[in-house]
Amino acid sequence: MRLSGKGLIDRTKPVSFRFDGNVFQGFEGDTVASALMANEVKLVARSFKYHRPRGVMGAGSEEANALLTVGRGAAQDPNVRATMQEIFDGLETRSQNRWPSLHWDMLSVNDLAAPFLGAGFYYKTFMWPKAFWEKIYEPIIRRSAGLGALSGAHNPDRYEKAFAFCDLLVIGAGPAGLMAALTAARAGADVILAEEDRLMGGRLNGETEEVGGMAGADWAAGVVAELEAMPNVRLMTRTTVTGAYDQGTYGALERVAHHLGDRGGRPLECFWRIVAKRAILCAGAIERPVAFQNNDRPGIMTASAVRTYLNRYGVAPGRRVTVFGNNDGVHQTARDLIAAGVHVAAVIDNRRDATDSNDYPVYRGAEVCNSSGRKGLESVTFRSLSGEDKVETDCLAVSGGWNPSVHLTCHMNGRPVWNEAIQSFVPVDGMIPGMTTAGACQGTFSTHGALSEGAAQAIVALDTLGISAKVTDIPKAEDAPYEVAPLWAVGGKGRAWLDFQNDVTVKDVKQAASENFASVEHMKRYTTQGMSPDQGKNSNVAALAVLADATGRGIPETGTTTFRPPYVPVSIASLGAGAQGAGFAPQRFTTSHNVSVDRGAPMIEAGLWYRPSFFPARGEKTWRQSCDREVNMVRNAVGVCDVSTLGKIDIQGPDAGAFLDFVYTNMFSTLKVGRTRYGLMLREDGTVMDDGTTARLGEQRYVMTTTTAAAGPVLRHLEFVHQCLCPQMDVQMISVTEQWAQFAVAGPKARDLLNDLVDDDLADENWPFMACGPIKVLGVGGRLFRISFSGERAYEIAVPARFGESLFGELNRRAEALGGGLYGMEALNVLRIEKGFITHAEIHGRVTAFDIGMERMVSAKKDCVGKTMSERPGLSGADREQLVGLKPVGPVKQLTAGAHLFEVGAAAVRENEQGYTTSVGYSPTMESYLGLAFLRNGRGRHGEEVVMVDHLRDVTARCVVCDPVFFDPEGGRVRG
Amino acid sequence: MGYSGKFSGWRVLKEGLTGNKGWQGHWREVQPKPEYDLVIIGGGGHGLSTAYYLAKNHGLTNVAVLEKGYLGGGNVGRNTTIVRANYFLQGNSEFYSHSLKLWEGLEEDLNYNVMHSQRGLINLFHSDGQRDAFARRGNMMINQGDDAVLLDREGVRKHLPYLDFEQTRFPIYGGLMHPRGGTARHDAVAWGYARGASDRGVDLVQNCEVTGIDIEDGVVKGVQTSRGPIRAKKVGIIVAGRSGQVAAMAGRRLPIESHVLQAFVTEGLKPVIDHVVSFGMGHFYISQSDKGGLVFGGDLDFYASYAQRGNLPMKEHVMEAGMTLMPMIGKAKVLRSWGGIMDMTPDGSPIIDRIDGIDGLYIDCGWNYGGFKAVPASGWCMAHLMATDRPHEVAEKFRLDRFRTGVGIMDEEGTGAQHNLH
Amino acid sequence: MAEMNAKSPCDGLLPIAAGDVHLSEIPMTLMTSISPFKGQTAALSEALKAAHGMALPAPNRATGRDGARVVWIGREQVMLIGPEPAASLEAHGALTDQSDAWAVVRLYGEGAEDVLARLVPVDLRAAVFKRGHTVRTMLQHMSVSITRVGDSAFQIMAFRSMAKTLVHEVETAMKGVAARDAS
Amino acid sequence: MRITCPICGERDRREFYYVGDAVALSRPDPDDGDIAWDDYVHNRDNPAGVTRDLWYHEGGCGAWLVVTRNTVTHEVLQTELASDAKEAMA
Repeated sequence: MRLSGKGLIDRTKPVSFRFDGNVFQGFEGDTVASALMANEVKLVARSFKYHRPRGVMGAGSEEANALLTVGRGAAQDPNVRATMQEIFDGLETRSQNRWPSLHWDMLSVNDLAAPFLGAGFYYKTFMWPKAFWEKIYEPIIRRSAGLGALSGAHNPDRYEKAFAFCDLLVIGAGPAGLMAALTAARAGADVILAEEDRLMGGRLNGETEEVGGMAGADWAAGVVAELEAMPNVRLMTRTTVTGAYDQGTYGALERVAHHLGDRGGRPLECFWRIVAKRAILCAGAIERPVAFQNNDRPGIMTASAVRTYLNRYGVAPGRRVTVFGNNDGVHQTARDLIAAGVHVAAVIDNRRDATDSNDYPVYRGAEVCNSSGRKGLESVTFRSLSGEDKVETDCLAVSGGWNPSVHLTCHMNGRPVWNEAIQSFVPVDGMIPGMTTAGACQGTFSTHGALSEGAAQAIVALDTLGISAKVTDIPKAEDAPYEVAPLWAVGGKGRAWLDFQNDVTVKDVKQAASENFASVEHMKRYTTQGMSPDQGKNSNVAALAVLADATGRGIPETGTTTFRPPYVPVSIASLGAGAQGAGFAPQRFTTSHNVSVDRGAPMIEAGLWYRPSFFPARGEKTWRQSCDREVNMVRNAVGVCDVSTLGKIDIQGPDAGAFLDFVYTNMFSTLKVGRTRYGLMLREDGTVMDDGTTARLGEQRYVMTTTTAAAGPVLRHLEFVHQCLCPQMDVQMISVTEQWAQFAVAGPKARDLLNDLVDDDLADENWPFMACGPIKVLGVGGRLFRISFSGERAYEIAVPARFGESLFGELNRRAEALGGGLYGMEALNVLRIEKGFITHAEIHGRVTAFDIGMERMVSAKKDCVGKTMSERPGLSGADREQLVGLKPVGPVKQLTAGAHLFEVGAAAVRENEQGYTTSVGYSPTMESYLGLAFLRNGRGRHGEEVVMVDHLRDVTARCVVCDPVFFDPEGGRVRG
Repeated sequence: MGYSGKFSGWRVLKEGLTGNKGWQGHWREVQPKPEYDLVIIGGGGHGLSTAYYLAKNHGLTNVAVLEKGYLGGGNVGRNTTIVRANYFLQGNSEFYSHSLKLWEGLEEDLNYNVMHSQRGLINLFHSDGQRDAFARRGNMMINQGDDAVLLDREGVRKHLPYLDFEQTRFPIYGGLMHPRGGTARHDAVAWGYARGASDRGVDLVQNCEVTGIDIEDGVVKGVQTSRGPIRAKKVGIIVAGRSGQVAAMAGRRLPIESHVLQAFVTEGLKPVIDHVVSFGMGHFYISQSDKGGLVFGGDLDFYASYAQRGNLPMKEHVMEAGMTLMPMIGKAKVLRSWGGIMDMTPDGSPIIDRIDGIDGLYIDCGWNYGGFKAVPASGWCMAHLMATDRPHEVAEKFRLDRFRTGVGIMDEEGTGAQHNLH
Repeated sequence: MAEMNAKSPCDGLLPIAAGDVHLSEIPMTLMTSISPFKGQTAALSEALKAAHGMALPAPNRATGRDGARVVWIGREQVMLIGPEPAASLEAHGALTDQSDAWAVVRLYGEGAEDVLARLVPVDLRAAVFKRGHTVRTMLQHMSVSITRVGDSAFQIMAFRSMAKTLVHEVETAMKGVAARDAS
Repeated sequence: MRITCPICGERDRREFYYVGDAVALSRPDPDDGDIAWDDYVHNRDNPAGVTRDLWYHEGGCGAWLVVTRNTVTHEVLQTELASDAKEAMA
């Protein structure tokens, strides 16, 4: 019921929205919860397990009952707190976890079966018959569990992440937070004030009390106005600080556009990484319910929530309201109700010495012990010295006292301590380095106390930063002492709820204790207490008290309650913002990319790069046809391939040669200027890390080539070796991968293609195999390397990247004129397999130089990284799987990579496994499938027949073991 | 049967009708005795299953499990609950295969519903090279007698239509499906083994921290604890992330570095992910619990840590992987994140062995972040080793000295001797 | 006779604008990385000053102006941008031509800081990151060099092959900031 | 987590690559024997408390750092250039 003339809503701006298909009216400034309440909608949700009818319980992000689904279609957003969702025209909301409807929910039969569904019942049943678990029991459990639903469609909304930095982060803008921010801001500090709510002011917006002689809300608005005008202050509303991390890093979720019908391109949410030199937690406190039989009915809510709806939203949660509790908050609530013209049916105060009143009946030393009303509260029963009595009421405001919001202080494993006076846990200093606490979140419940602590903590925090802040005078405010009598669970039969969302009752906790789940962690895990969407914010302390009672221990001895990030649930989309689609990792394009795409080449990922798979020619229907043609082209004419993605590292300095001798197994200090050498690099554990050619361009200058995959790791490794192992060496290195566009020109006609393209005569006496040097390419300064990954006469020609596309086109034109053309990764792979050249398919991190037959490349003349460990007994010898070639014997469907090898006639089982294939391809040159494989004692078994078995692709092939170099073993062709 | 009586649907009905007053503790509360035949240090999944199989398979019941905190409070209670047998190296293959077989009979064996759910696991691959590597793995799984199916892109689409097959950064080429892979209710595994061991006479001692290991002339005599000295003929160290510290009590350094691995769970959602799915281009694996929460994880935070909590960069990386692979989970909200202490070895494979030079001292550690699915076989094989002084045949390659000799190194990732890369 | 045509890294991608923030490509010029040999730092600085009028900048600093800068780009590494490096430098350090290795863009306009705050884990606000300051850091998942070249103008360098991703990331952030400022 | 690079200043952990214990600086001689090498490459003190480990400022200046750090609290006590630490050892 809406009350006239009250609240911080804009009555000039009516807003209409939908809930479960019905249109409702509210005002700008309303949440879905307040607007539904104004329309006297009590039933808004169903509980998780028993599907009990539930109504709004609180007024903040800790809401345990009123979870809704917002929006439709792909964008539908499940489990949104009705208490946090601001209404706007066109907003669409629905209730969840009910079927067929909120009012008639079939699964509410669970409520009748409650005796059989107590704590941990599922650990004790559903075991017979065995086959039924996956087929019957689990599917039923899964379907009935869960709350809201995802749409199942790709996320259509924009999310964002950002970084922010400040001297002081103030978390929460209640009285303590506002005072802290104001004090720090006036001192000139760089301040961020983050507030979860739409409005700053915290409880002041929900109470009638005065601050500094004016309405609390007005005082707050005044402070906010002053802060807004300061350049050194950043105000962040609708922003929840969700986690505290190391060295002053905080995570914060900003709900940027959830309250907007038209977002105008704004992200829906922004996840902030805030780095703060100091932080003050002013998160306030959460009022706790009291456990009694049927304490979960729609209409039963916290007393502070009732005041908030009255004072902030101008809504009466009921027409005959009863108030129940153990502290003076109940009387404040009654007074506010009376002042708002709402009938107060009774005030039930468990304190014998509670103050009486002439305005409403007060029952002292009494406790509510039951309630009635299936879909909305109709009456409550209470018990006092004079026995049981019943009162008709449609709303019960409950206060079991307050729990400081210590959550963030627990994020680094710190444990809050029990405070007898407030019957709750409070943080201790230093739980989060650099963060202090002020106000209600550390047990100071008076407004005056919060204001002065906020100011004081700001001064202390700034002082540690060398900023002196003046003591600002504290405005006059309520300073009443907080007195509370323990009141956790009212005795009696029936179920009394602790964790409303997960349907955990007092009985469940007691039963857990009786089954030896007596430690807090065991109880939580066995009953799921505290694991629901509110993460125990409303229930952990009470549950702990019940457990303490059940185990005959005091609360402090029983344990403490701790919390893990995030403080409120955070969408995966916000934490993962930017990654949807291609944003997960950078895309790297070669200079020839567009030309390759224009030629119809399918581009495939090679690490972060894209490389052409093959270049389909007219009439070719399969990749194999293109691949075979490209291979033949290279073997018989000339082919061109972009090899720019290989890593290139410029290494210079007087000790460059010595440095390379140490990182490579073989010698490079002896390499002549103008020559290139193949190098093998080991990890310190003795296995092969990478291979490639390194060219000596000058006395003190080399350029190293790495594989595409290892470019980054190899540079990191070189820097490690230099900085950590031999910093005395005078050598410098830097990547030049991006500087050069480099193309392989391979085939018998390679020299013909290049001859009049470059300014030098490429006669073999000037440019023998493995020669390298500077050269001019159509007038542009470049480099030429006579190296080959195909076994043919081949050159790699490099020019500054700006000319890459131009040169690639030119090379292609000239190649085609010579009966050749472009070739892609598929052909490159076949060409190298024919020659037995290895890639990371072979050097996959488990092989040694011995395994690939290169142990002779490990120079005996010097030490090098990995040499000693490579000499371990287990890393060489006949038991090792060694690189071999495989040729099929007789007609076979194909060879496949990832198949296993067995002796002829042996069963294809693990015990008989002899090795596996790593690379295969059809060789048009040899007119046969060829395979590279690792085979136990393989080099000793050339000529032997083995069987290749690929269960997955259903291929079995008899193969003969041979040397991995299938084509031109003498290597004549490469020399021309 | 035992102290807490047999569990069954009938019992649940009967107790329900009588106010659930008949339930007993799932295990006996005990005071530690001054002496035992065997002492297990560590009341986590592996320690409890070791105790259970010592009693069940070897009739050794004069056994104590000493737990510093509460039973099952370590990694068994803080993981992503995945159960699989999809290894490809000799040594790992037979061991995890054995473990999966034990899982398949675990509920009946323990009379405890650990909710082992063989919903199928799909490892996605994103290049031809990855496909071939997974093919090698799948073929080994079949060689070992387990199950594997190689799915192409369309095959994956049939099972996981919600993946982003169009815009994702690393296109989905296909997946290796392991139909018998799945999940289990992690806490229940610890509790079920605890109940089974306790019923057979094993003493489970909580809040009992081991502070020293008594060794005389190279022979174990017992342990010092926060609850006094306890004599024992044999002592087993089964403390996962704490292995280095406990081994140090015996003067040993281990090939282990302890790292933090984070995991995440979202608010409860109606069924949307029916398998266990893992991404091939960055660590990300996800399943949906029976309660409806999406349970997922990623890679280590990569720095040595005992804090059981992580930092934002890895959280973000994991969520980013999720968003590029299956953007439909964007509006699922992370409810809780936590961290476990992973005992990382130089080759990513575990250790079940005697400690050389100290008679009666054994160690079971180095589970990296594959420990949960190994719980049954690890206990089975550790119990065998402690009872018979011979390694069990499916665990004989898990030797401590393999790093020094280089014999039998099992580096499934191929990343070499850098502890945090496995 | 065929000829070689030069193509800049951001060819066809820039300029773009959103709200009052602009992103444009800085025309390609000579870029030479310079790393001092052992014990040659001082001598190199002298030679650099003599030849190009700019001493070796300290870490996280850049000297010079448009057309002739020396930007610190890493441990024992600076980038000479603009001039042809004098031969006199070679005696004191390793010189490497990087003219084609980097995509170099200029982000400017009110709100440029807000755009970078969505991409870069370093505080680049004017109060702490002044004209002449430079950082090696990451822009989303890319390694970059960022230098403040004006009151609200930054030079951003990323690897040439990642130019498209660089532009995409910055443009996305620019749009997000523009949308908010519109409110 | 934030680490102070001696060259770049305090930076977010995401800019750094971690490799492991700073024992990596103490590479044995080839003939120090298999025990020494096993200790160097594999075995670790792995303390729950203060440790020295190696980080690479890959997303920044490219320096390798020795970071003195508490593995329980994540407190960073000291950072130095690995090259300085190594040369100091010589």
